[in-house]
Amino acid sequence: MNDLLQIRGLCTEFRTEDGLVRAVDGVSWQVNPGRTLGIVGESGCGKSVSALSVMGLIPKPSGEIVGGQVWFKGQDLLKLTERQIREIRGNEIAMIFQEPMTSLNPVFTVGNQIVEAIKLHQKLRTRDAWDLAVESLQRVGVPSAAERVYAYPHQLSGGMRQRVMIAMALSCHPAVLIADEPTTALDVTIQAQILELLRRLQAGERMALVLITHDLAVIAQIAHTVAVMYASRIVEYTSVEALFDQPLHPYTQGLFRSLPRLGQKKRRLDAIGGTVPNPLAFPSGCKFHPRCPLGCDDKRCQSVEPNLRLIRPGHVLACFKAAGYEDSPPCDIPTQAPTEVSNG
Amino acid sequence: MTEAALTSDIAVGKGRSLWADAWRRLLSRKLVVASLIVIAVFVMVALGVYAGLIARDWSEPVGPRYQRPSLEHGFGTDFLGRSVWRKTLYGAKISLTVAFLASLISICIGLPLGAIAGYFKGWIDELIVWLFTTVNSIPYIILILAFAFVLQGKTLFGYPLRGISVVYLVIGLTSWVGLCRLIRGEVLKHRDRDYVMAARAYGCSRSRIILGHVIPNVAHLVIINFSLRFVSFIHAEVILSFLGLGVKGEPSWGVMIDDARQELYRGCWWQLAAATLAIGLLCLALNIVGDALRDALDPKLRQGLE
Amino acid sequence: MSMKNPLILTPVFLLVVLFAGCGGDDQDQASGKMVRYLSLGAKVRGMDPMDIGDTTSSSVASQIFESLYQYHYLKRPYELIPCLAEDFPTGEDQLTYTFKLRPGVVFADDPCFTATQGKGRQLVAADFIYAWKRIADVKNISKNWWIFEDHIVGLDEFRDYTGRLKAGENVDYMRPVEGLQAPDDFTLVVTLKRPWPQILYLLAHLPTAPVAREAVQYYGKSIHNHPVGTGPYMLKDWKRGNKIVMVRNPRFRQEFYPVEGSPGDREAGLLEDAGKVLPFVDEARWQVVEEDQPRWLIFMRGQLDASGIPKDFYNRAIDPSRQLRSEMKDKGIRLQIFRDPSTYWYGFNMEDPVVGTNKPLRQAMSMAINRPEYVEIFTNNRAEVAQGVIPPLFKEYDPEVINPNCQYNPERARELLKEAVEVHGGPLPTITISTPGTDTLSRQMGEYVTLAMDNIGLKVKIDYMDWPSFQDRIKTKSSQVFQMGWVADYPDPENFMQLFYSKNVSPGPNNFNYRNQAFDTLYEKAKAMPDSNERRRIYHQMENIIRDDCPAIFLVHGVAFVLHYNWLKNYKPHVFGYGLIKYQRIDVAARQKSVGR
Amino acid sequence: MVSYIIRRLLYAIPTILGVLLITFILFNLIPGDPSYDIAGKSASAETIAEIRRELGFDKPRFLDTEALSQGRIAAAFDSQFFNHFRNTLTLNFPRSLTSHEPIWDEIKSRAPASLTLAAPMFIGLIATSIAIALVVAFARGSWVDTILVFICVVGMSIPMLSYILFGQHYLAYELGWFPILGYESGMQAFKYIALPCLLGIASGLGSYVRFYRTVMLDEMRSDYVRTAFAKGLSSPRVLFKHVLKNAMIPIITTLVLSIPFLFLGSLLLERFFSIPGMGSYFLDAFNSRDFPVINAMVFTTSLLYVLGQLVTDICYALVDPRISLR
Repeated sequence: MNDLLQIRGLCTEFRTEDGLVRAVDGVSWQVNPGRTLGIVGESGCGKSVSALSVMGLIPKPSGEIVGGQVWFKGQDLLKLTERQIREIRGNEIAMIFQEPMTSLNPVFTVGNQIVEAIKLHQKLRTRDAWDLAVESLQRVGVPSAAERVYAYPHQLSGGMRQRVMIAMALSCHPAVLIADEPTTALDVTIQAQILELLRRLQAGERMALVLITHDLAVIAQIAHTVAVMYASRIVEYTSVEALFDQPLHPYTQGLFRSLPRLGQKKRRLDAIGGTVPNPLAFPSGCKFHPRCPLGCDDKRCQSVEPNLRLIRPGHVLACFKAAGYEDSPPCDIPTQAPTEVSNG
Repeated sequence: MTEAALTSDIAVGKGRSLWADAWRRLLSRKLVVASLIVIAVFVMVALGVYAGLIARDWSEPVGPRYQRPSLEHGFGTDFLGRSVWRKTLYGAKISLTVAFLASLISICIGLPLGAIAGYFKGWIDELIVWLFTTVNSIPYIILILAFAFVLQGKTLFGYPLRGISVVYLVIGLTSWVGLCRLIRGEVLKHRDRDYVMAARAYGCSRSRIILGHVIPNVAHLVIINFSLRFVSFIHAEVILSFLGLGVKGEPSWGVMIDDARQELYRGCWWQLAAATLAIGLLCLALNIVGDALRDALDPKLRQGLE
Repeated sequence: MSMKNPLILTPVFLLVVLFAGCGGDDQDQASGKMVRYLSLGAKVRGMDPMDIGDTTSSSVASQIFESLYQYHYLKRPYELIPCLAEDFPTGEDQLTYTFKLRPGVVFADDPCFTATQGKGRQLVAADFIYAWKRIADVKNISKNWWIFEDHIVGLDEFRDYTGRLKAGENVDYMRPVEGLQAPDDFTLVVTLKRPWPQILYLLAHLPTAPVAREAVQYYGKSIHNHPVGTGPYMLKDWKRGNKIVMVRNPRFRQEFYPVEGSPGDREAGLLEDAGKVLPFVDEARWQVVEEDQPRWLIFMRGQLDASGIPKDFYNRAIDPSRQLRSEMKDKGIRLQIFRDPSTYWYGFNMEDPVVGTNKPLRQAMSMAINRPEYVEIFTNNRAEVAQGVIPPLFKEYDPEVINPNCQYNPERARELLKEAVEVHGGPLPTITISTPGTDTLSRQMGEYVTLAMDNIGLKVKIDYMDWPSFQDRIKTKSSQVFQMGWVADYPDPENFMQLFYSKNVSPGPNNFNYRNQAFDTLYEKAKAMPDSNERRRIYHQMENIIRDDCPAIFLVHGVAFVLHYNWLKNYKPHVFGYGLIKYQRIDVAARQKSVGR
Repeated sequence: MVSYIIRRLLYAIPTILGVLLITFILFNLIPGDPSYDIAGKSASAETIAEIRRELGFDKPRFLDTEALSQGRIAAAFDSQFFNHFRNTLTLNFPRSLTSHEPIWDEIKSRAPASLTLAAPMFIGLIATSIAIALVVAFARGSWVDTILVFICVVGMSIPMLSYILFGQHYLAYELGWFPILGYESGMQAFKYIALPCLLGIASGLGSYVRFYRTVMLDEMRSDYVRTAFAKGLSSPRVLFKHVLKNAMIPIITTLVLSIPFLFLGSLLLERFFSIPGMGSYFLDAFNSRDFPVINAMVFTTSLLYVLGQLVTDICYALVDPRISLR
């Protein structure tokens, strides 16, 4: 296990009033320094839960990780004690969230909140910690950071707040940053700025980045590899080029079709038919089959769930209909990435 | 992040209405169903008393005075040899009537005032806010006593006020403030939402917007408020009875506790136990249902994770 | 800014620490000081005799103020003896009374006596005249004008004069009143308009106590907080709603414990202190306790010397044979049972078109109530069934008489009810009974009466009212049936008979609005007569008229049970007198042994 | 800050005028003439008339139209309504009808006793319930939570009277841990208020814990809590620093709202433990229709309430940076 962060066969379940929900079902992915993994999928497909499972932030007692491993720097995070995992959380693996409006505590100054994170993981005097906080704010491009440290979250704009979140996450120079829909709640122009910022910081620090989004455009801008999730599982996992070049899974194809493209004259965009399945009653077989444009009448699709197979180098897929699927070996992580394009 | 958010996502995903969904979720919890059954039983008893089917003969002595609970006398007998069990059943009528009518009065005042204040803003709002701030600054108990004294022996539309009618009028007339404040705040939030804008844009009258659009959207707050306030109304009846301003001539739980206060030293505990048990059971059930309702209906808790 | 975990819990710990080690008694170990501990069940409104109309205030203020006469502490039937007067009055006819004052009586020291640097001056006859004029003064809104009304020559005119004064004008207390003269400092001559045999009883009444003009002028409107009297005690501390402390008046005149008493008093140890100088107790402390439970608990802990028995603690104290339970006896508690000069009834408003004209109805209602059961439920047998209005305590009470209307007889009542329907000329409407009080006991009594009337087939409705509303209802003659009681002010049945005299109808004390020519004639005749067998006969005639006419459902006469610890010596309950602490003595050693203080 | 306070004070003026209006209307509607009670059992008509004159009942209710038509403006306003306003606003309360004691003096002498009881009770109640609510919120969903919530609801269902009767009998009398009743001012007071205080806390705990638990749970669902955990903070730290400070905002707003509860609670406690406070004074006054006292009590408590609200607003602004003091 030489990878920085690798999760294998992760299963996370939630007990609800309506029954047991398996939010993450046998998900595996990995990410290495300087690399960006994009996880893409519709709402409720389990992409955030897989990230939260890594952080050990699944709400207890209703949520529980029932299987799998999370390997980080050679140790399984799931086997650590709460105290040990706190050492890693925020220090070596940091996370930022979707809602910059509410993710900061409204009653403390932003400086206070950054300093809290710094002092938690580094033995620093308060004064130095504050200096560091100002520095990290400067690093994420907050203008007049020396004054802004004393501001309360409500005094900042959305973009600024997300920058503060990023500064807070990066203040301890983590090895992995998990960004859960970091730009969804922002204006398009701000979105671009934030993505650019993330890319710059990642490249500068050789940090591993896990970016969770439902937006393929964001993926295109920043990710190296992409995992497509549907209904608690990964259905396709490959490099960004391969995916954009030739998406293989009908769901991924559907996602691309629903994307507006420049210069393309089309009367209307295609939406994927049907709705996201209810996790309490997933369809049998391939969970996508009721919405699949290729073959909802196929007996096998209806009864057997396809597992991930290495359909070609660096490209894993779970779909019976894909050419060559039958002959490919089972594989959950694309071991060999065919091309490495630098994100210069 | 939370289980509630998660499941609500799931449920909404199934495309049910808020109310149907809430109802279904209530029924899916055993404890809540048990509580609903308890409440239903209390309501049935109260209706039975009204219909003259249950505890009609509560005032007849059934045996010697101060009999301990036994197979023969159930919860024992009181100082006139009347059955404590029948009195307890009869008490359900008083307590539920008081709580229900008091809630109704407080909703009738609080909901329209709150909605109007929140929707119109301006001087109407100022006036209503002034009214409820003023009422609110007089300590509740003083207000309740003053109202009870004022109403005692008066007539309303030719109907003489005494006993139970005073109790629910007093509680209703003094407890609308909280609801009014809550509704006003919520309506203030709603009045600038898109759907109200839209209604305004295609020319709905203001009364139609308030009645047809805003109020249905805040109605769940009334239900939650009602279920949680019910308990305090029952308690208010107990306190009024202690202060001699409560129900007279009919047994209520407050009256029974008032009786028991003095009987305890005879070793006569069963009247207190019966009334406290009845209150406790109903309160517990209402609390559970109230909490569940809030979880199910309050959109504040339904903000999703993703 | 942030709250830390331990910080939140600090107040809780603080409370616990502060409370730890508390408990037990703080009462001073009383360096041999003899302290009498009493409780107050209601609020003491004030200690200005003129303004005192309630028993609670009387029981406290009577330790400070004295009147011309007082009741003999031990003798029964109750008997008057001189107090501030030297002897009984002299006078040739029944219209003029000459009182000689006891010499050497001084007011207690008080800063109001500015001329003598706070040293109390001698009591003179003019002080009585001044005090009584204060009662007459309309501006003072005295509750006690009924005592003197239409009795003393010239005093009613004085009252009219004060009523004519405009706001801001001062009442001239030097204005002479013909019937109140003080030929010298120690002689008081009172002239009456007509004979008034009860006068001496009323001159034993607290409101007629003399008041120092210096005090009234010095304290002005706060006089009710600063009682300056001639009695054995002085006010030391008074925290309203909390406690009252009185100490011995060092300048109290010489008074001695009675040397003779009623039969049995010597055996009861009540004459051990015969002839000794009064008072014994150095300090009297009243603790305000409004609820039954705490009062009972502090008595049981020995923090009160004596106590009544709250209704619901009765079974804990008294066994079924009306004896004190042995565990109570073991604690050194003793029981005294005595009769109250009280009668309780449901009165009919005789001006009401339904009940006023329907004697069978009134009789039926009277017979519907099972009085022995009523006595048992509501008083634990601490009352006697009434046959009429005069309580057994009075010598005018006739134990031979059995009033058929007061016997429980539901069959007869049902028959009478049929008659009543005929008299009424149709089915009877629901009868409304007004009850003064919204408390538990009133409600329970209401439930009982409803049940009893239901039993004979009569529908009644109880109208629970607070006391002011009830008064309003009664005084405006707008009630139908009302629940009431009367406690005599002095041992003369005239006090009860006036309640049925036609000239006293509401808003006077005749709340029945009862009018009977024969009764009135007898009343007027008896009113002017001194006590005699002849008068007693007339009273019997009057009572028979009332029994027959049934203007009220007579229920019960009170019987009081009082408990006291054996360290409280010379304790003999008295139903008319109030200033009794001076006779009582505490065996401090015995108390200390018993409760450790 | 100063201008903020002044502005808040100005807001209070219409409220106070409203209280005056409501009290006047209420007391003019209350049936039963106190004159009869004051006059005693054998009152004469002129005594009643004198009492009514002293109470000002003989004056016109709102406006002396006769005087107005004659052009005597000052006399025209000599009515029950305007006298009520003038006297109350200037705290120029008359004397009590029953005790003839100046009301203001009596309020001043009784307020310390009430405060001595209510203040520790209130602080203790708030502190204890916040502490328990934090524990419950921390253990949410576990059996500890379930049991504590159940106990809270049971505790809420038991009437206060039962707590008092039980506490006084067993803790004070049987076990002798506390004095049965009484009150002394000064440090001695602590000994006497201990038991009523504890009983007040015990009886109020259920509803408070339940409420605070809800507040805390609402807060724990917030995004910033997730952020705090993601930083690697421990649960207690998140609870005590982040959640608590945010929860203080709704808690502070309810503090003033619960003062009426305190008043009610003290009413019974003062009565049973013979504490000479405002509650027992008020109850006495109500039972004897002592209008001047009731009026003065309503007005002063409302005044205190308005002041309390002002303090709340300031605290609110101190805790929540989103509210500006300007």
